[in-house]
Amino acid sequence: MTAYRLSAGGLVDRATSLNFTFDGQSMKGLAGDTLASALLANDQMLVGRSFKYHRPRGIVTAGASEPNALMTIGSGARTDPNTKATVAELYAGLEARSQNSWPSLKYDVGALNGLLSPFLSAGFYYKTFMWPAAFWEKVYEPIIRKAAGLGRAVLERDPEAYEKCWAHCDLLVVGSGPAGLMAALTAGRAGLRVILVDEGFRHGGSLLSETTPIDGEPAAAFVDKALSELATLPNVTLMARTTVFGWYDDNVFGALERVQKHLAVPSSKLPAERVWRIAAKRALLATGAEERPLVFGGNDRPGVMMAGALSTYANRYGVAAGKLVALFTNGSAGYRTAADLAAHGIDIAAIIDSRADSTEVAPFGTRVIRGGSIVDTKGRSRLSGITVERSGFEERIDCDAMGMSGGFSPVIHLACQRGAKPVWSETLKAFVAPDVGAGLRLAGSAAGLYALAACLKDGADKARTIASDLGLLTSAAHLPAVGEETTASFTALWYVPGARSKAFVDFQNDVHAKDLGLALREGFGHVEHAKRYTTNGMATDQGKLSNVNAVGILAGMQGVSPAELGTTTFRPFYTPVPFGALAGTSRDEHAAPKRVSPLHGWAARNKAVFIESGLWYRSSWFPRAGEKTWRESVDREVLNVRENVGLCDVSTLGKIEVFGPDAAEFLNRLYCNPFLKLPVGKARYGLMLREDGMVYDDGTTSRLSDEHFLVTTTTALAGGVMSHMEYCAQVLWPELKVRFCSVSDQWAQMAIAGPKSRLVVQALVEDDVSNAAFPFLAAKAVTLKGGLKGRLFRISFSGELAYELAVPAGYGEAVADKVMDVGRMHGICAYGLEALNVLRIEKGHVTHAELDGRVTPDDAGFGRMLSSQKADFIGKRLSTRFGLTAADRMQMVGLKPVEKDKDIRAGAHLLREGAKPSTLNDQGYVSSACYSPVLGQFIALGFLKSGRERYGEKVVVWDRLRGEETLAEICNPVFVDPANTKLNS
Amino acid sequence: MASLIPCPHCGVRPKEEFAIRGDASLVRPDPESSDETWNDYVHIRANPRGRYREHWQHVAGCRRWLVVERDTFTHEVFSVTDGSVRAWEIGR
Amino acid sequence: MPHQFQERHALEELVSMNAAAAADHLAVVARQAIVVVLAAEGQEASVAALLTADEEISVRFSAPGEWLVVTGLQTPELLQQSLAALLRETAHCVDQSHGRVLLRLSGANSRAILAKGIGIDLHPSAFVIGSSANVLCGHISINLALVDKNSFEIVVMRSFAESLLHDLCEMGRAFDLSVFFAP
Amino acid sequence: MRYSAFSIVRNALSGNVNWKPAWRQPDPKPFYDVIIVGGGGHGLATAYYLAKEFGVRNIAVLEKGYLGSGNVGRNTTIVRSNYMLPGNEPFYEFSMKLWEGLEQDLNYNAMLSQRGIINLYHNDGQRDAYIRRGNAMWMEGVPAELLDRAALKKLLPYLNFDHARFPIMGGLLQKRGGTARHDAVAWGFGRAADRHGVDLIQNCEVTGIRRENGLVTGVETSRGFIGCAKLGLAAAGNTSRVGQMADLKLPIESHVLQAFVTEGLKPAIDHVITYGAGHFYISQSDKGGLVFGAEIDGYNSYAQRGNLATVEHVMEEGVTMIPGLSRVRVLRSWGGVMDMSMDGSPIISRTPIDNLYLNAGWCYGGFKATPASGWCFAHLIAKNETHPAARFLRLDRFERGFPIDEHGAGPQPNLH
Repeated sequence: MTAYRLSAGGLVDRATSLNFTFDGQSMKGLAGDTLASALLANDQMLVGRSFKYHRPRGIVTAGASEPNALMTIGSGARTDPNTKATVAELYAGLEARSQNSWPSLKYDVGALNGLLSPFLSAGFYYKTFMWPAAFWEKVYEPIIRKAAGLGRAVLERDPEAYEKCWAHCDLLVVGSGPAGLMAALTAGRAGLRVILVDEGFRHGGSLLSETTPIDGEPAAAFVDKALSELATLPNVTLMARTTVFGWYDDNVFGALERVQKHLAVPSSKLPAERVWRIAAKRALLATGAEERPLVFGGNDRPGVMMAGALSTYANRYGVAAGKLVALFTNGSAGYRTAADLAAHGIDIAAIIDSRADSTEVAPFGTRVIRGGSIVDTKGRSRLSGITVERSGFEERIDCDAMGMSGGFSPVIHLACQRGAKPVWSETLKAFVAPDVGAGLRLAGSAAGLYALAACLKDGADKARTIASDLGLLTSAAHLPAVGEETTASFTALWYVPGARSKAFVDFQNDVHAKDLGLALREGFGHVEHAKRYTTNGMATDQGKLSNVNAVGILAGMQGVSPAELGTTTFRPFYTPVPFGALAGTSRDEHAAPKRVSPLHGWAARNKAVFIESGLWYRSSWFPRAGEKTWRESVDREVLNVRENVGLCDVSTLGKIEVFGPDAAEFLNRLYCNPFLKLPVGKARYGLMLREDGMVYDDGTTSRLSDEHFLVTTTTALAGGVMSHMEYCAQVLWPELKVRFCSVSDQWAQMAIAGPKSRLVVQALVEDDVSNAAFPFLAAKAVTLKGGLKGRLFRISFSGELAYELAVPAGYGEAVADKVMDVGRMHGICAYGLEALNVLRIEKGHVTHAELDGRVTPDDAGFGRMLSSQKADFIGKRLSTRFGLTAADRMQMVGLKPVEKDKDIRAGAHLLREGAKPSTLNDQGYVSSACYSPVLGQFIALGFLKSGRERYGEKVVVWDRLRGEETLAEICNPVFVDPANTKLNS
Repeated sequence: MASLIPCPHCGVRPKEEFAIRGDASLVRPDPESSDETWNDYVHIRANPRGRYREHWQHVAGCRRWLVVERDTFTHEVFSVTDGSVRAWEIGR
Repeated sequence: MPHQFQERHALEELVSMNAAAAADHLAVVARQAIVVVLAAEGQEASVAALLTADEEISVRFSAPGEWLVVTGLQTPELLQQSLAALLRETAHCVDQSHGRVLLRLSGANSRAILAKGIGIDLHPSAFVIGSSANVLCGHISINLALVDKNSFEIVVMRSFAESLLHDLCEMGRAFDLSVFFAP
Repeated sequence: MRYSAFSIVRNALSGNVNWKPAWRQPDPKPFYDVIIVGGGGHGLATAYYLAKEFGVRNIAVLEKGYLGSGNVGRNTTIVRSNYMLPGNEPFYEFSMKLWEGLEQDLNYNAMLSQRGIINLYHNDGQRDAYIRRGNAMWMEGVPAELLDRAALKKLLPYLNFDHARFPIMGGLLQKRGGTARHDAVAWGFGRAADRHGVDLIQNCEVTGIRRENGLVTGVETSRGFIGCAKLGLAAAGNTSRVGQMADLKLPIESHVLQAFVTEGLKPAIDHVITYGAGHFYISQSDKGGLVFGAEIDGYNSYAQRGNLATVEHVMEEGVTMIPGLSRVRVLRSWGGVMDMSMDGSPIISRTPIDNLYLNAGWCYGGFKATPASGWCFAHLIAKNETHPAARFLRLDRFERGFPIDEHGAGPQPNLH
């Protein structure tokens, strides 16, 4: 056993010793220890340096509110900075390092800041570092940034897995101390679906360090019995190592389960951590109460701890934080700790009670200084003594640790995360939760009850109320008998006068009482201003220890009640939650689902290079042996389509079937161009607007029968268009009898394009596909040779004679293989998105590069499509607005470099020749550009002010970002076959 | 509200199953209505703090457009009804 | 020259044909006929009645007046024809047999596995045998049905099947979930 | 009291007890030449410039809570002028220029840190859109750089270059972009305005706008009626509520946007980085916390809190962009109420009421606009004339058909 490990007692497993290291030094702890209890057992009180002044700091608490004992745990990519040693479960081989010190924890250069502290008062940085102006980023800021911060993040890929999970219950009980445990028992017995969570690695909460017997047995035994009973109830779920971090609308709670953080060798089958979303009909917060520090001179010396923490370390972990301990209290709790420690044989130097008139009974033989206060402390890496003042007399008392107890604050964090403001209770001298509705109640100490028996009863009572809310009648719970208790009480003391050295309010952010005074003096007296100006409560503990004291001090200085001042806002998260856990499995390649085309395998066999396109992976080009650049492949594919024939996968386009007697009328209102008279067996290009008159999406729509249409959308907006159509049908025009079904996944669709496409298609399908029988824009069901049913459309994005053939998705690859087979004699090639893009630019066809949501039909050259015959369609009215019809709007044009070998690239802007570049002179931009192998030069589509009137004019293509300027001629955007002879051939 | 929506067709569902479109109290004007009426419909929003009707589509469920009547400050949901039912009610 | 076309399942090559099923098992069920039935306006109740009376098919709820009809006993063509004959002008029937993939998840831990992606309450008292619903599983929309005590069927869009399979395997990792094509 | 290194030393040596309040706590006067509703960044900046640049003497800022209690103290502190459209870019560049001299002008260190902002792109289309944007910036004389993958790898080695669902191809860099300490901006403007005689009146909620003969005569407040000759609204997320008091019809919805901060870390991320395959953006504060956010929750809300589904989505984007964030713990999340306009761009404008002026519609982007918003709004109020940099930001641009739609998303606020 180590020097500070008590010889007996506690819930640690003395048979299982665990080796660990702290700052490289080997230490031993026991199973059941936290890192903090193990460090204390090893006489390691000094554990870190503070944020601003780099003062030596020790362990203060035994729980989640710890401000000082922040460690970096683990190594390599498994490094966790800023981990609270007080909640980190010890495991064999744990590596912990202290933070914010250099070269070492003991001798930290940053501590020089302490000497400068008068100059580093609250908000000092707002008042200086302004001269010379350029020095902030170069000199001051790097120094400040380097000195600030806490642990170091490695920013390496995390080797561990995380996941998320849903849970549903009638009652969520948060905290398994006396109130929570009784509530879970009561509700569980009544048959409610109960989830009992606890942030600790062992259920029981404060009962695990409780010395008052329950039913004549140690409290821990009561916990064990209760847990065994709960484990037998199928309707009760026990979750330990789980912190409820947030309360969200509709009684949904977020919780973090540390599944494997306590294991030296985690299983690869399980996540490191798991985020739960718990949908609870009712919830009960049994989160206990937080003991408050006292704000006195030198209260941040390592060894100055919360009194309750001293009890916990002794009672639960069998660790003496010191050998000679002083206590400073404003209430009964200090006496309780004294009794606990004395029972373990730890010497009590004195109890300093701020109340002159207290009648509390101290352990036999203990010195009590009533009406006394501590004004200073001594010691370097550990407390060596305190200076006590009473009635003008001072006395130095030796001690190597001390406990402070400044009263209690119920832990109401979760209850106040959704806008409800904490209410000041003059009786409890604390902020308590207001009534936040039936969904969430508080019980036990969280509700301001500090006696064990009262907490047990309250848990049972509240659970019964909840059960009856949910329609279940329960009989009165059997309440366990509790041994004799003293009544907990305290007299608020926000600031201990006479401080000889800094009296800290927020340990981690180094905010001391004088900083609050300064904030007030400078007009930052509002509790939120004071917080922001001094940073009080903004550290990783979010002010769990400091907020109420800060409010008390600020209120005192202004002569108002804390009720009047109010407190700062509680927000998620109760304790910090890792990014990775909240992200779960959605990361890296699985950040979003991937969609796979039914022709993916075919494309892969043809050596496609794939590219992400929204959620899809699409074939981009198909390199062949000997081709060194993508351009070579693309040029070949383009020329081959123009000269022979090519096959392109277009399965990703959205396909929506529209049924019903009003289908035609519906589409007629949906599109800006007319659809009522589209003949059966024909397709038509359609332009869909938003209600503001801008183009939304385009595609072809085919009439398969009188009351049956097939709408196609762009890949990008397939989902959006479907939703838009549903909106129109359900909300705007519920009187129309029309139904939709997305068939995007049912059909594999291939474009077969090029002058020889008819030969290929005819070799495949039974039906006559000649120009006479199957002219441009024909759209029909066909039968493939061998009997397979498909759909054939005579539509063309390339401008060539072209067909799109659709077959049931499962046959897609086989049919595509066959197309290649029969096409081989005609020189067929597979072509991808890049070639498709070149083909459509050559033909002046638009994509979302042109239709970017700011473009009217007229801008894109579709002005004539806007039907003036139709009484109404989406976008009709607002497309007549002045700004949308202005003469100087940018219109789509073609662009060709004047010097044939010059390049044009998308994103360049357009300037008049000789004009100075300026926003005012900006004439437009290039939306799409490519090398046209047909024309043997670069070509582009762009939008230019009054562009259609300016064919033949020269314009500067200005690409400052890439340092290029090219003179180009404005031309008609259709570069290839403007008469559509190929299309109609 | 922000966590769970009781879909009248599918039951209580998490927020991420829905897409939100905006004010459900707006009525698409007749084609002959004034420019001002049309501009108000497309661009002007009452944006109340308090009771509000909003269009949510149950995209990952029944794909129906729903009218969620709720409070924009407390996020309490008062009712969720099918959008077409509502559309008939307001006399489309 | 008639052509013979080989049908290819979306998860071929990703899932093996046979192996030993673990206690928790995901079966990829091929050769299913799946048709979306859209009732014409006013015909919702009568269509529902006709569908549920047919014992050869399983009917899954999608939306008011909209169902997924699933069967392993008929080909897509036959199902399509029989539904058309059954429902006539009261409904539109759209074949989705190629556009959807059917998976069956069984085992005592099936609920625990699904809870990692699905936000609805799957407790046997809340989602009873015969229940079905369109739900989100992770980021993917699926139709979920409880077909037996611990046995769920999932219908997913073909293009998402690979991603969903990956997700389900992740969700089942802690339970040693096995996956292969149903015989 | 002027702030300087000297004043810090002098005060430190006298125990820091002689510092004076940053601003007075005046009671409202019965009448002001100009009243600004909203004591956030924009309102305070407006008052400051009205007094300093436009010589208006009798000004009050009315704030229902405490100064800077709205979005100016809740945002992710990004400062940039990398817009694409001619309606926006000159305005934001004007703001950037004001930022660059702001601290000396205000005698307050707002910790402007021009560490560079990088917008990542993930595909060709996005790259082209960023090139279009970068060239638009250059047109306005604003330097921009296109970084390819190799350059980006060197600059930001921790990005997800190897396993990204949407591979990172490159980025658009504005070196002058960066961050500023948000509260300090509000306090700096407030203190400077106060020094120019502006009455900053806190805990003063406007409950009504009194009008006679079609003109505003003053405002009813929780502290009584206060008369004014001109009234300017800078109420951000509460614009619709205040506007309704004057029967203004507004193209605005209030939406909640969440923001987040992690535990403090030693310097790890030295730029502002935005994700192109989502909305995620991140930077590191001088205190060491990583400050980040992403999209709005999507529904109309006046509650300054968001939902868990959005939180999770934000984290997914973050970890996907920077895998090493996985083990970094997120400390706190909060929500701000955004005045989302119908085209995603702001409004600094006259209204149908001659002496009522509107400053609203800031969407995500209000913080970076603070100085120019104040200047242009002050210009408009003082001279009754639009400042050239804000000439497109008119309220009537919607009905007239001149939207400024950077995202091309149309009149649906939650898409911007």
